[in-house]
Amino acid sequence: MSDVAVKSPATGPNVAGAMKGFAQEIGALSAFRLESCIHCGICADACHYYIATEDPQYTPIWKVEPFKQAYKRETSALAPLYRLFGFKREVTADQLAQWQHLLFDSCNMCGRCSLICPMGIDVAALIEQSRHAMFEAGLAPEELYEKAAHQKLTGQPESSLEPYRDQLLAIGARFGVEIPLDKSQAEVMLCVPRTDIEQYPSAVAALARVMSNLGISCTFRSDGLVAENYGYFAGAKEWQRDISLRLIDQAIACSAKTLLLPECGHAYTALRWEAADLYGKALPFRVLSVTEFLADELKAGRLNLAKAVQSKVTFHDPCQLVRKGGVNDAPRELLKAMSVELEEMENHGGFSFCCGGGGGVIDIKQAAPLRYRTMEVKMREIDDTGAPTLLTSCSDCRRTFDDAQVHFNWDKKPNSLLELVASNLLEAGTGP
Amino acid sequence: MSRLSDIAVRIEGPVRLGGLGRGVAAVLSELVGILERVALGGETATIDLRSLPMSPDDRIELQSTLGKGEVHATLHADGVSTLQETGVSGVWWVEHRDRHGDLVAELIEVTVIPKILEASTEDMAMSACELRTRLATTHKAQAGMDHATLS
Amino acid sequence: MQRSAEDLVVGEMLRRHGISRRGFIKFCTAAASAMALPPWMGPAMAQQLQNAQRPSVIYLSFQECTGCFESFTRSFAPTMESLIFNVISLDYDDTLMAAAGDAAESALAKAMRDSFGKYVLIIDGSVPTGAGGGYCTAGGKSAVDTLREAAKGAAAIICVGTCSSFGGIPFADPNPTDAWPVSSIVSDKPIINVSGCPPIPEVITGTLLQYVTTGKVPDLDEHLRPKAFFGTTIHDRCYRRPFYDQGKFAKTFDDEGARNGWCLYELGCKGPTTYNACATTKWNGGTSFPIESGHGCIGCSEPGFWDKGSLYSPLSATDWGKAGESSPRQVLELAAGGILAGGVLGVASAGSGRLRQYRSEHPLDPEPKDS
Amino acid sequence: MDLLHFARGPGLKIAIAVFCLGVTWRIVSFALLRIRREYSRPRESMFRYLLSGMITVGSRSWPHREFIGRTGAGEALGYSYHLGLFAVVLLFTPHILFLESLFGFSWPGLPSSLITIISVLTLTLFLAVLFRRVTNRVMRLLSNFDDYFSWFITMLVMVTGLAATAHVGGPYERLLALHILSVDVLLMWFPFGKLMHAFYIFPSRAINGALLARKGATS
Repeated sequence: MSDVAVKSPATGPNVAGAMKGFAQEIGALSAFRLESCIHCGICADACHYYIATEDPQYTPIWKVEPFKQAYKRETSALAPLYRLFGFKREVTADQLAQWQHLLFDSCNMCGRCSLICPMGIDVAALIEQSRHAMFEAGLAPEELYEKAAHQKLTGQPESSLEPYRDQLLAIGARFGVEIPLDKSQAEVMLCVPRTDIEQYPSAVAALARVMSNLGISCTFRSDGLVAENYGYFAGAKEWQRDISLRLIDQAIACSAKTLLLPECGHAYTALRWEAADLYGKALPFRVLSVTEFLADELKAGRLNLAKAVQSKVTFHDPCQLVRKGGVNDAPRELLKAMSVELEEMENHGGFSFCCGGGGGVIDIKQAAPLRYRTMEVKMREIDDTGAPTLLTSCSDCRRTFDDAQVHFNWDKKPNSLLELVASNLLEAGTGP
Repeated sequence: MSRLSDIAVRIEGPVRLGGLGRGVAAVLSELVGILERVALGGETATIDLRSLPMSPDDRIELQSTLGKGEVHATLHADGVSTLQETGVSGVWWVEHRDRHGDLVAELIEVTVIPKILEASTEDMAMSACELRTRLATTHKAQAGMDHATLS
Repeated sequence: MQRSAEDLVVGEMLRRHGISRRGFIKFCTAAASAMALPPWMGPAMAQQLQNAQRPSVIYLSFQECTGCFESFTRSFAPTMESLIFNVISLDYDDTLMAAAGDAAESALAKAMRDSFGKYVLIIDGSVPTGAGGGYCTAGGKSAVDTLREAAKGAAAIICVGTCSSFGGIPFADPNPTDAWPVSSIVSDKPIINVSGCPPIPEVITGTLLQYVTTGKVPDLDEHLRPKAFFGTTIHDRCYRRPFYDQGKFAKTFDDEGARNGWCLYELGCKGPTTYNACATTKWNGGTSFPIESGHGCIGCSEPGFWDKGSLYSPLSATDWGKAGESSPRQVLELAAGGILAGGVLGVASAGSGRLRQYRSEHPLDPEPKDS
Repeated sequence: MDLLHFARGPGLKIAIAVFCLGVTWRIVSFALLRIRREYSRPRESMFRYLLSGMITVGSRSWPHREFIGRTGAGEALGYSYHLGLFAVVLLFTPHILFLESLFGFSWPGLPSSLITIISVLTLTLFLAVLFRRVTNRVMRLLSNFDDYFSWFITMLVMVTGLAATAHVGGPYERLLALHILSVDVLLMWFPFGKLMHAFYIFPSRAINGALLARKGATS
């Protein structure tokens, strides 16, 4: 797919494109998921958008309704009958345009609905595929579309005054840590969320500090710095592949055995789980999130942590990392190693509520009012724990909480688990 | 073995309600209603036992519950019929048998006296007629005899 | 048979035969009981009959086995003799009458002529129409012609037995004589069907008695059967019904359940779909009925009973059976056929889906090169 | 040929054939679509994640603790009428005899009076289900002809069945004929609507559960 082939959001929905995208995507698994729905509506009760608003249109499976309709009309066994008798109408441009709000503004692709469905349908997987089709229709939200296009072309979602490479070195100088950059060979290749570069430089420094403490050979690569993948958010499947390829190529170039992802949830989904499929073969290195990497090092005895100052914290589980990614125990093991008392929220681990910013929603301006309503659900759970400190391990979640802190004038500020680890490091071999 | 009762069959009785078969209890409560009505001068009534789905056990149970009363009438008309007043006053157990002695009707009548026992006025009129004729012929014969004696 | 007392009313006839009024009331009470009429109807009927004239009855037998007539003769209440001697004038019946040949035929002609428009016509047996009616003839006339002629002067027709009512066994597949029930041939006369193979004796005499006493066709069901006898199913009135409700079923004819008198549903009892008075009137003067003797009802009073599958397969079971074909095997064949056809459709559907996918991914290729 | 004869003779044969055809058609139509290979490294061994898939088949039968508060009652309602239906379909002696005549084997049944109680309860639950579908805003939004027709035809089977056993509303054989006829219609409708979930539910849970477990994700 070339850039020219994709319609810009400005020119209105392209139904044929959407359907083509969907037809391409539909395989036996998704078809089975679409076939299985019994319209019980139970998925609504897992979704924080529905819980916050009680508005039935936010029922997760309703968000893929046009594509269910298209599947039944075009691909399913009964498609000829549906077409012959007109039981299922053709999806219209208006309908698709209306669904933009449901597929982007009001869905974080957090996957909580996939856990409640009594038919076992992975609703989140369907939504991701529907986003692909929406992108083909030219219906990706402008913010996501532009960032994705920019990142595909330049490697950065947005242009910056100084290149990220330079900013990275400046952060190293400011925090007094060495930033390993563009080594030709390294065990571990590092990357960084541009959110951290711009908003949370301390997190970048923490990553560098932890790596140097562990003494593992590692490097950032100028041509594959950014961990985020706006292609994933926008539903631009091929752009997502191209963006992932930058990191994959660089990891191969420096013969890395591990591609270490920073605290960034969707980067984990994009690279840990989806990159190889888009690449078309298995990746020649492993992909780990820094959280699970540190937990592994801890278990291996290579990482030694001191008792932390914080007494009580609560931990926000990033959906992509924990619920959808399986990194559930790692953050808790790290906290335990630092003797931090963890007050769990009512819904935690795999059942945690999304912060409301995932799936690119934090970047969609028109989604903000609705996002604040869902944030109230999350804030209530956090406040109910009574813990004064909120920790998380995803910079997008952190950004969302910070945004809420300003909006609600909330008394909690999110902190990074990685930073907490970095500030409680013992020198190798000293032991607690 | 000529009759059903000669064949050894064990019949498990139907569900019992407080010691009484369901059918028996129904008949008894119907009887109570009819009795109260007839006692106040209301219309008499008859229950055809054949129309009720009752097991032989039920029938025996009903009969023993009602008991035997003071009056027992036997009717010899085209076979023998028995009319037995039960222990319940005004409730009659009526069995009609044909000439072969087979039961052709079995009824419970609730009445002062079963209608069939009453002589019909038409028959009485006819009997009176016959009696008069017989009397007349005997008179004649008597008269003739007297005459003969006198003469 | 002579019409020796054609001018006498019934009451006078009775007196001549030495039957008292009480005896007659008793006779009518028994008849009412047998007919499951309200008990007060017996004395009322007696009252009415006293002053009625005896109607003429003509009994014709067609394609039949005489079982129905045998049953007729075994009626306890009223007995056939008492009917014939007291209530009706049976003017033609080829089984009973002493006359034969021309004498019999002329008796029939005379009866039809003398009571034209008034006589009750009883038909026993189905009416074969194949071979120009040649499968059943008497005196050179086919049954179908005799029926048409006799029906002209009939006040009403009573069909005794399942053959004349519904065609019965001669009518069963493959119906070699092209036999039909009376109602398929005569349509302009009131018809009362007294079905059963044979019908219950008391139901035959009772229906006849009821018709001649009231002169009216009784309440009939959709198969033209008197509701008084055919109003409820065997199952409804069965003394084994409590076991059905409790779910206690005999599984074979000699198991513990059978000895305990449990429900015979599983052994193919057709009681639930059979309308007849067997469970109440019973047979042999109220002695018993098939279910009481341990055998399920075979549904003989229902139309087409012979063609409704095995007498021993349960009612709720399918009735696909022709000899030697088991249902499971047929199910397997049907399923295999369905699966095969569904598989072809499915492969076609999935194939077209994949083709579309291929086309959209390779827009420049005119034809797919691999699958 | 009377109605009963048709319903359980040719009618049933057609229904069984259509049922098998439709079910196969629908399943094959999507099962033969492309299945993309997964190239990412699984977190768990294949044995472990396939096992997790199997476990999901059972565990998804009841909501996770976190969801019970919001969905427990609704799911309980759903499952309980299903249980009632299974009890009535599989444990009523006439039904067992019917199935035996089709498949050649049988099993013991429950007393008919107990079945009657269960079916009346199930019927009540079924009405509640419709009430819920109509009054619950989410369900009303999602519902289409399929949902209501599938409800209707199942209800019809239940009502005619109950009427036949209770002898209400007509002669037994006509009610029985209508009952079997409605089963025929249900069998023929089955592959064309949501009733197919009977075939989908366990494989769907297993496959999605296994795919989630492959990533170590919550399932």
